This record gives sequence, C-alpha cells and structure tokens, in this order.
Amino acid sequence: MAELRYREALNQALREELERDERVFILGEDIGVFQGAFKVTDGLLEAFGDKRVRDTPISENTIVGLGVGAAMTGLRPIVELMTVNFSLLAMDQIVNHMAAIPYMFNGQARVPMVVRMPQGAGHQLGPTHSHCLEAIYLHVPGMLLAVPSTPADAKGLLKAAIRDDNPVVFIEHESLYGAKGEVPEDEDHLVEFGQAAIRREGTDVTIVGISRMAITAQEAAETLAEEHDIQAEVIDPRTLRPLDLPTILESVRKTNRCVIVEEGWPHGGVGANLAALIQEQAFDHLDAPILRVSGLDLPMPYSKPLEQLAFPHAEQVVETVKSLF
Amino acid sequence: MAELRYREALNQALREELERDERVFILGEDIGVFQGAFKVTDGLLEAFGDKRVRDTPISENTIVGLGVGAAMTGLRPIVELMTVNFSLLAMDQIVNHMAAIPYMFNGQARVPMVVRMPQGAGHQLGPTHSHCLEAIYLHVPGMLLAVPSTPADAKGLLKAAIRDDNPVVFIEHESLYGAKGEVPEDEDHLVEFGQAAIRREGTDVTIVGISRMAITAQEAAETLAEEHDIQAEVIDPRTLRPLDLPTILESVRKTNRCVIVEEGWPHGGVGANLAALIQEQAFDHLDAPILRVSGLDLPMPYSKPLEQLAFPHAEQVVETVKSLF
Amino acid sequence: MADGLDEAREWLATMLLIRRFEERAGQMYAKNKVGGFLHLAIGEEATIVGAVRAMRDEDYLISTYRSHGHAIARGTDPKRVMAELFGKATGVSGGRGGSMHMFDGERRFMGGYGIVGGNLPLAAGIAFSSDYRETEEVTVCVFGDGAANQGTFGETLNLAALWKLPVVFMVTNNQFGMGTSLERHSAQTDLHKRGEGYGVPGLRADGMDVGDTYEVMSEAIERVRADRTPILVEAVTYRFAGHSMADPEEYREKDDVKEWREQHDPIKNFAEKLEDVDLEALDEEIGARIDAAVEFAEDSDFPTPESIYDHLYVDG
Amino acid sequence: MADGLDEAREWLATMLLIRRFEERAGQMYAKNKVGGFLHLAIGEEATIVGAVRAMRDEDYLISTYRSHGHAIARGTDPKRVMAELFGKATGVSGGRGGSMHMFDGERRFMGGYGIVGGNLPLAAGIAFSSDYRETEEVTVCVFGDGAANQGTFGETLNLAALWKLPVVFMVTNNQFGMGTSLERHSAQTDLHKRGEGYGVPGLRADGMDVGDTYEVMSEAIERVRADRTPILVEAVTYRFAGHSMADPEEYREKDDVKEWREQHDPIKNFAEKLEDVDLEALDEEIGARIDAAVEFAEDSDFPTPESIYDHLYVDG
Ligand SMILES: Cc1ncc(C[n+]2csc(CCOP(=O)(O)OP(=O)(O)O)c2C)c(N)n1
Ligand SMILES: Cc1ncc(C[n+]2csc(CCOP(=O)(O)OP(=O)(O)O)c2C)c(N)n1
Ligand SMILES: [Mg+2]
Ligand SMILES: [Mg+2]
Repeated sequence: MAELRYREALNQALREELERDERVFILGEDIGVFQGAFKVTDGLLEAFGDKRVRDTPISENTIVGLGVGAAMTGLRPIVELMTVNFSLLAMDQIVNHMAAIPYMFNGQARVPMVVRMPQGAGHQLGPTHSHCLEAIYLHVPGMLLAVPSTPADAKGLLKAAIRDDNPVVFIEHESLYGAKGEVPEDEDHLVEFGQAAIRREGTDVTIVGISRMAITAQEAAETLAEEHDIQAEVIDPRTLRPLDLPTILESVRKTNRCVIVEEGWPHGGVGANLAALIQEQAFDHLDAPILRVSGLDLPMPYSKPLEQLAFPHAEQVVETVKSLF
Repeated sequence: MAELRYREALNQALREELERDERVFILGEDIGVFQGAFKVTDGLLEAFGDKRVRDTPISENTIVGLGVGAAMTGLRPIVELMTVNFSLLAMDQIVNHMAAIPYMFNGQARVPMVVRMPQGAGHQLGPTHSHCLEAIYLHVPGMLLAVPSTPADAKGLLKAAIRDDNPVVFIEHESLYGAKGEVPEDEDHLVEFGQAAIRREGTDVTIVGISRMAITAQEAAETLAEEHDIQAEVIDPRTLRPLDLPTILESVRKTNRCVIVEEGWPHGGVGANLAALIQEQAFDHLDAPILRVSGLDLPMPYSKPLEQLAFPHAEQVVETVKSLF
Repeated sequence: MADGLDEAREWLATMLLIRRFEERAGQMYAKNKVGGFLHLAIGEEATIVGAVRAMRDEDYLISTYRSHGHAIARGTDPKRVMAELFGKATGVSGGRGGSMHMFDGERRFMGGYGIVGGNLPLAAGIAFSSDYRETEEVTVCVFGDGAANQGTFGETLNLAALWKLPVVFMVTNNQFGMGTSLERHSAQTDLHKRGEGYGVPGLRADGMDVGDTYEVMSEAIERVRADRTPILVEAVTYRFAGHSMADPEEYREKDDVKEWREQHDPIKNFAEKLEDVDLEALDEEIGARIDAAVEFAEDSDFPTPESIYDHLYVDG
Repeated sequence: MADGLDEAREWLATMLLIRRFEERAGQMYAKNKVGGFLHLAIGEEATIVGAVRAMRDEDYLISTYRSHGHAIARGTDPKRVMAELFGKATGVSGGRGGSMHMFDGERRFMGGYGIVGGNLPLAAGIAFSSDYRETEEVTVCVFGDGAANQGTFGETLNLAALWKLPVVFMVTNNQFGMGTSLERHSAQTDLHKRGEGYGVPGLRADGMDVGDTYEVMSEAIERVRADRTPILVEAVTYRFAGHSMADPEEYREKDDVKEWREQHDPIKNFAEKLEDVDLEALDEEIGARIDAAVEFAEDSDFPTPESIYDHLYVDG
C-alpha cells in the first residue's frame, strides 16, 4: 500500500493502463501541455507522447464523438471533459451515440471507452461550474457509471473502467482531488463495478452516500455514534450502474432505516431512485420513511455563505438521521 | 367547447397567443414552409408572416440560445425542437443558460420562453428518435415543465406557458397528436401550472400517469373496475414543475396504495422521484410499496414486437396494480 | 470515368439496384411492412455509387438515416437491408436499428445515424484510429446540406484539419434539409467552400453524374490517403422523392421535381452514355433480386422477446 | 483614432482603471477575499476599451468569464464589480454570479458567461430582438480564440448571416485557450477568416492598440448598423497574466511574456503617444477609486441565507 492523493491515484491508473495496452489513449482539453486543469494527467504527455495523450480544441461534443468512432474501430479512448457541467454540450454524443451504438447495431460495434470528468461544489465556481449531474447519467441505459470517493477506488475503478468493453461515464469529485488514502500498489488492482463498499458497520440506520457524500456520510456517522449513540452503517455504492442493490437492501433489512446523501439536485436525483428501489424491495423492513439529504434545488450560487448552504454537510445528515428516531 | 385534436389545440394556442401578444414569435426547424414535422404549426407562417414564424437551420443548441437572448431583451420566444431526442444537442443552452440566467444574474434578466418538443415511442422510430426524457428536465431547477396528455390541457398549458415569465420546457407526445377531445373555446382558457387533474376517482389505489401514460392509466383503471372490482383513482400531474404533490398525497392517504406509470427509462425517472416523495410524506398511509411501471431500461429498438414490449401498456398497469392486493 | 465498360456497367447496375430497392421499400412502407421513418435516396444514386466505388475495401464509410444505398453499394446483401426495414432478426442491425440505423461492420460500413450531424465526430474518430494504427485507410463521411449547419460540422472540420486526419467529408447537397431549401438554411450556398475557414479545402462534384462523382471522390480519397489531411467534397444532387414517406412536398414546385426527374436522372442519363446496355434485361435481373429480398424479409422471424436486452452490454 | 485629446485621455484612464482593478482583484484573490476562478484581462485592455467606446449606449455587449473590464468600460461602478468578486449582495449579480458571471442590464452589458462559446447564440438572439423591435441597436459579442472551436461558432455565424442579424462577433485572440496555443487548437490561425465559409466577412484589428481596435470596431459596428448583417472582427492581443489565478504558465516561455509586456503594453504605449498626460496623477486617482471599491466590497453584507431562493422563479 502507498499513501496517495485521489488525483495521484487516478494518474497512476492512467499511467499503468497506457503502459499495459497500446490501444489506450487519452484526449481532452488541456490534458497535455497544461498537465490537466486539475493535474490528473500530470506528466503523461512527457511519458507517452502526443500520439497517446492528445490536447484537443474546445469542442466537447466532437471530442466525445471522436472517442466513440475510435472505440468502434478497436481503440480504447479515455476522454477527459474539464467538468461535468461542460458535458451538457456533449450529451448528444454520449446518449444518442456512445450509449446507443452497441445496442442499435446489434452488437456489431462495441464502444470500449471512458468519459472522465469531475463534478461538485465547494470552490465558489458558481452557477455554470459547480453542479453534480450523476443523476442524468444514471438515467441513461447502455453505459456504466462510476462515482469513486476514495483514492483506492478512484484507481481501481478507473482501471476497471478502461478494461471494460462497455462505455463508462466516470465522475470524479473536484473537492476530493487532494484527499489522501491508502492505495494498493498491485498493477492489477481493480475494483469491480457493481460492488458497494460498506464504509462503516452499524445497526441502527443505513446511510448511503454518493460520490463525495460518502465521505460526508462517514463524518456524520462518527458524530452520530459519539454524540447520539446511533450506530450508522455507511454504504458507498461506488458505481451506480451496475448498482449493488443487494448490499444496500441487506443493510436496510438489518437497520430498518435509511438516509441517502447526495450533492446533486433533489428532483429526480440518485437519492430518489434509491429510495424508490428500497421501498419497493424492502417495504416491510422499513420503520420510517427513507429520507434524502441533497443539494438545494437551484443553480449553485457563487457567494460563499450561500454556496455552503447549497450542498450537504455532515450536520444536516446528522439532523436528518436523528429525525428518524 | 369544441372537439379538437391535440395537435389542433396546440395550433390554436399558438395562434391565439401570436395574435394577443406582438412579442411572441416561434422559431424552429421546418415549422414554417413545411408546416411543422408534426403539423402543429400548420398555417401559422401564412397567417403571421416570417417575422413571427421562423424556419431555422438545423442547429438545436443555437436556436434555443437565440431564444434565450431574445427573451432576455423583452421578446417571448417559442422554440420548437423537432423531438426531445434532439434536445440533447441543446442541453447546454437549456440548462447552463436558459434555466440559470434569471438566478445567476440576480433577477436582472428574465427568460420568458417556451421550448416545445414531442417525445415518445410507438411509431418504430428506433433508438435515436423514440425516447421520453422528462426525467432529465425534471431534474433541473430554474424552469417549469409541462407534460400535457389531453387536447384541453395541451391548449391551456401552452397558453399559460407562453404567458409565464419563467422558462418552460413543454413536452408533447407524438402519439397523442391525433387524439381528440373537448377544448374550451374561450381565448383566455388557461390551465394553471401546478394543478394535477384527477381523471377518475377511486378508493382502492392511486395511479399516477405521466404524459401519455395518464391515458394508459385511465384505460387500466377501467379494466380494473370492470374486471377486477378495483376502483383506481387516476391522477395526471400535468406539470412536473411545479408539481401538485398535495393532490397526489391526498389521494394516496385515501387509497393507501400507489402505482406510477411513465414511458421513460426506470432509473432516475419521474416515477422514482414521485415514489421517493410519496413515501417520505405519506409513509404511514402506505399499505404496500409504491410500484412503478416504466419503459424498459434500453435504447428503443425499432422492430415492432420489441418496441411494443419496451413501453408500458394498460395490461402491465393492470397486472402491477393487482399485485398490490 | 470508369476504367472500362464492365466497370461502368457495374455502376449502372448498382445504381439501378438501389433505385429499385428504394422503390420497393416505399411500397412495403405503404403496405405497413415497414415502420418508422423511411428516407429514400431516389435521385441520389450517383452520389452513392460514385463515392463508394472510389473507395478501397479497407476504407470506412459512414452515413446518415438515408443509407440503404450506401449499404448496398458497399456490398451488403439487399436481403439483409430489406429484412432490417421489416424489423426482422436477420436484418443488418438485427431489427434494432431500422431504416435509419443500418450497419455492416464486415464491409466497413460504419452505420447510418439518425441524428443530423451526429456522424461527423465519429468519422473523425475512425480516421484518427486509422492513423493511430498506422494504416492507409481513409474514411468517407457522408452527410446532408442541412447537416452542415450543425455545430459538429465546424468542430469536426477544425479538428480533422488540425490533426491531419484521413477523412473525406462528403456533403450530399440535395438542396433541401427536409422542407427547407439550401438558400433558406445556409448563408453560404457553395457548401464546398465552407471548410476553408477551418483549413479544409473543398471540391465540387456533379452528383447527378456517377462518372464525375467517381472522379472527384477518387481524387479526394487518394489525396487524403497520400497527404493524411481532410478534404470536403460537395456533390450537388436532387432528391426525387419526399424527404421521408410522410412528406407532402408542398415546399417545392411539382414542375421542378418533374424537370429534375426528366432531365437529370442519373441512371437514365448514364445508361444512355453507355453502349450495349440492355437496360430491360438488367432491370429484370434486379427485379428478381429485390423480389428475393422481400421474400427473405417476409420469411424471416422477428427478434424474440427474450432477446430484447441482447447486446446492450458486453458481459465479462 | 480618438476625435480629440480628451477622448484619448478617457480611453487611457479606462484602460488603466481596468488594469489596476484587475491587479487588485488578483491581490484580493491571494488574500482569499475572492473565491472561484478569477480570469484577469491584463494586457487585453485595448481590446475592451477600443470595442466598448465604438458602441452606442443603446448597443448591447455580451462577453465571457473574463469580463470585469467589459463591465467597467461600459460604466458599471467598479465598487459593484469588486463587491461581486467578494460575493456580496451589493455586487452586480448580487453575489450569485461571481467573477465569471457579471451582468449590468441597465448599461446593456448582457453578461459574462462561464461556458466557452455559450454566449454566441445569446448574442444572435439579442440582435434578432433588436431587429424585431425595429431598433438600430447593434450587439457586440466578445469571445476568445478557443471559443471559435465550439459548435456554436459555426451555427451562430451561419444563422446570423442568413438572417442578416446586426451583430459584431469579436474574437479576442489572445493566442491561447488556457494552455493551448492558437496553432495547437486551430487549423486556420487567421481567425477573422473563419467566418467566410458562413458568409460572414472578417476584419482584423491590432488588439494591443486601442486606437486601431476602436477604428476597426467602429467600422464594423457602423457597417452592421447600416447593413444589418454580421461581421467578424479578430482583435489580436496577448494575456500578460495566467489564464486564471491558478495557472503556473508552463506552456509558454517566460521570455515571450516578458517581451509582450515590455514591448506591447497597450497602456504604456498609448500613454507615450499622448502628450500632456500625467500618468502618475491619473494612477493615483484611479488607485483611490480602487481603494474605495475594495472598501465598499469589504463593508457590504453577504446575501442573507433567507434570500437564497430569490429570483430563481418569477412568481405571479
Ligand atoms: C439533430 C437532429 N435534428 C433534426 C432532425 C430531424 N431531421 C431529420 S432529417 C432532417 C433534414 C436533414 O437534411 P440534410 O442534412 O440536408 O439531409 P437530407 O435529408 O437532405 O439527406 C431533419 C431536420 C434530426 N434527425 N436530428
Ligand atoms: C464549454 C466549456 N469548456 C471548457 C471550459 C473551461 N475553460 C474555461 S476558459 C477556457 C479557455 C478558453 O479560451 P479562449 O476562448 O481563447 O478565451 P480566453 O480564456 O483566452 O480569454 C477553457 C477551456 C469552459 N469554461 N466551458
Ligand atoms: Mg439535404
Ligand atoms: Mg484565448
């Protein structure tokens, strides 16, 4: 094990996979000479040259589509979009092409590619740069979706994503890039898609945290244990497609209570989806309604005090959990 | 009252509002000389001239953005996108601009515009032309969202949308364009946003149907009454933002059972959102899990027998409701 | 022009095969055997055959929702194209795609696409891949005059020029995007000039003349193969039928259509240039192939309900 | 050139005001008074003042995330711009927008936008509205060289040319999109030629010379006002500072930056051309205004928590 930052873990995953497989290449805005807007691709251009690490013009829709075409003919592209907000420009290539092609051409073409991008609030980037859009990607069939919250998962899931023959949307979190954690050094350290992680065991309530909110959920769980004698089980689904619903259901059947924490907008969010699934499949085990803690229902304001109000913190999770007892 | 087709009711709404307010104009692909891909704008170019009814090039993102700019400076644009599938190309202008501008500029600019587009399966249009994407629009704050299912609502909601000072996403259904119904002739017939319609009263189960599925839900309710002695209350929310949750909750508190029917994809769908809200707010009134009937979780296949399997029909609703008893 | 008479005859035969296929597809649509939108390429056969015959087997072709002809010219059995229209499991896309989404990977026909302008970025990616894999392959990307107004056009042309990608962008300018005529959708109506601002030189072909289209496309493809840098070819043509089967065609004069059909028919005119062509015999032979295609489509099975999720994901 | 010395002095003063504002904004960022991304226009002042002074009051201006200077040149009080950077309720956008999203409707500054290329369609809409309302207003749409690669560029230029919209597209070519130099992101580096394929003629201005920028923009704006048809102006300039405050600038030579700063400073060079300018006195006066702006920003309140949903929807 080595202690790495989330950003470094991603960098290592990219490096190892570029090394391992000639068909893998990376393209994106300012990923090369500039070393990446968030430095995830630091040093890769030097190490692999501009055949494998390509700076692109600012043309989100086309660079995703270029990845799709390359993937259809045997390469394994990794497209970096600078943030998830800009992926809205590429939505047609992602939904109508990347996700649909394998199915609509009856499996004749495969699209083994990864679209990586960070999301999230906390740095006062305001209403065009701060959103969490995993719910939109969750909605679309035909692709996988990962939302890693730790350095080890960032590395293991990214490597698994690159090796997967399905298109993968891979959503990182801007506020986690600097976070440190233990990361296995094995070059074949993969984290399988569809395997939730139980971050903390508990018997009183299940807290499911999405993306960075898995960390926030853990913080809340510590406070709940220390100050309120509530033992929360914290689950990080890690991938939303496939979703490890069995692990979540098993926990809820034990705790009989559930709170879902996500940073995105509340309506039609990931939390809504999980709540719907859980009440469908564990109805008789629920002692209280499944509650959600989410970002506020508005474009992210710039001003710091407003921004801080607009996405969830551990306190709100604590309050919400307490309201169940 | 006049008996009109859904398409004609929309046409009348457009005609009346163009007549009433000089600031209203329509733009879109083939809405003028061609009279609209689905003939909703039939005759409007002749009646109002090409200042008010504008054919555009095929440039979805830009025509929505053009509407936004025009709206910010005092006009009231109605943008037609040929189908909701193509709106994925305009997602940046819809989400990062249209919906965000009023808030991000602190109310200095308003965006009174309507983006109209049809959705839906049933005509074998295959994997790039058949989807229902209301869930994606529901997710985004800053705009309103209408999903009319009858000619009267189509007219009344469209007129209300055009008169509203907020941006509105207005989703029609392709399979309903030919459907007939009674429509009030009053030129000020408006249907207020945020008012669900109870299509059928019942005491045993609440069925919420979204967009065309409100009609499917009604069919199912008739069968349930006739063949299974189950009295379903059928609710058509008509607008998803604002959402008339109180009407739905009141019904569920009475019936204690709920099924949501939608044509879109299941994960992160409108049904998930409603299920989450209902179980949060009417937990103690539920005698059974809230169930959902949705489109299948795949890009829409072209082949008729597969397509018919891939979106909900009354039978499935009947079966799902029966499973609750 | 064609190297020899045999080659020319093959072009004629392929154009006629496409024409008859399209006509029959239209009939099958009227009989409700075919669903969805059906976009026919009647009138545009020379653009298809001229372009495809200028390609090598290892080159890639990518097209739009109007692409039955592209598949057929590329060598896909008309049976499988017809079966796709019927939504049968034996169709080129297993019935999943329909008329707008044909695909034949074996023949490097990389698909028809329902999203206007959606195939340009894909073409750039395929061309990128050819370079990456150090091959000599060239990609031909076909799209319409209306598609030239999509954002992907500018984005992709810039990128292709910047990265020197081996792709020929071929705009099939049939002078209409649905009911909107060229001069009502484009400020610059000489579409081959549209790439210049992005560093992509343009060529123009008479898209009603299979020989001219072949020559211009051959020049473009071979220049691209040698120089590894894109070219934009505009093939000017005319669609004789409606945009799709659902088009009352009120946006253009019946007389214009009549004149184009009578004066500029790419098949009739090319046949007249050739000596020794027994058009009737050819037509009969082709008719039999189309009959067989319909029969095949008719006799094939629909995909089974159990297969509905097949190919959505790759497992393992 | 400027009509008279007073006018020229005002240009100089405004350029200097912008420079000092940006410098102070950078300092406030370093002190954590300002959050988010902060994109400064140091070096680009002549493009801003030259363009804005060529506009009439009733004309519309729309810009990017690098637009403090545009607001200031348009007449917005620097206090309110600084307060926006501080995220205060007294900021031009009430603290909701921040550096990237300035707006001053009263002065027809229609906003800075965080999405690269996002403002072009809006500009077309504003220009459309001017025509629709039968006014003489012209819209000036400012964007960067990198933005010229977005799909909206081609889409909007075509539409503006087709519909003859009164808009001047002004590409502030500072030769970099973040760390990507012009020749690494654009095949055609003469950006003013990029519009030709869409029917939009181009002009080029020396964006380091406020006089030249003023003249070229005046010509463009008045031609557009008279002819109601768009023009693309390329103003070639250089950004002296990093892309944003978070930029280590490893993608360009320190010496290049030094040379540009020393040889081509638009303020120093313009001041030298003018006689009788007491730059020191001017600077002092401006310094006092900036101090006042900072004080105002500092003293203003943050928006209250209760106001967080204000303006999201119009009610009633
Ligand atoms: C993104 C998108 N917008 C709109 C449509 C609807 N549509 C289908 S074909 C067409 C016209 C395209 O014209 P052109 O590119 O000239 O091709 P042609 O049909 O003439 O072959 C339109 C608007 C679509 N399929 N995709
Ligand atoms: C759609 C989108 N993609 C990427 C970004 C990130 N980004 C911000 S500024 C910028 C460079 C823009 O360069 P240019 O247009 O030349 O303007 P400049 O910054 O030089 O003024 C990039 C890539 C963004 N804000 N929006
Ligand atoms: Mg056309
Ligand atoms: Mg720049």
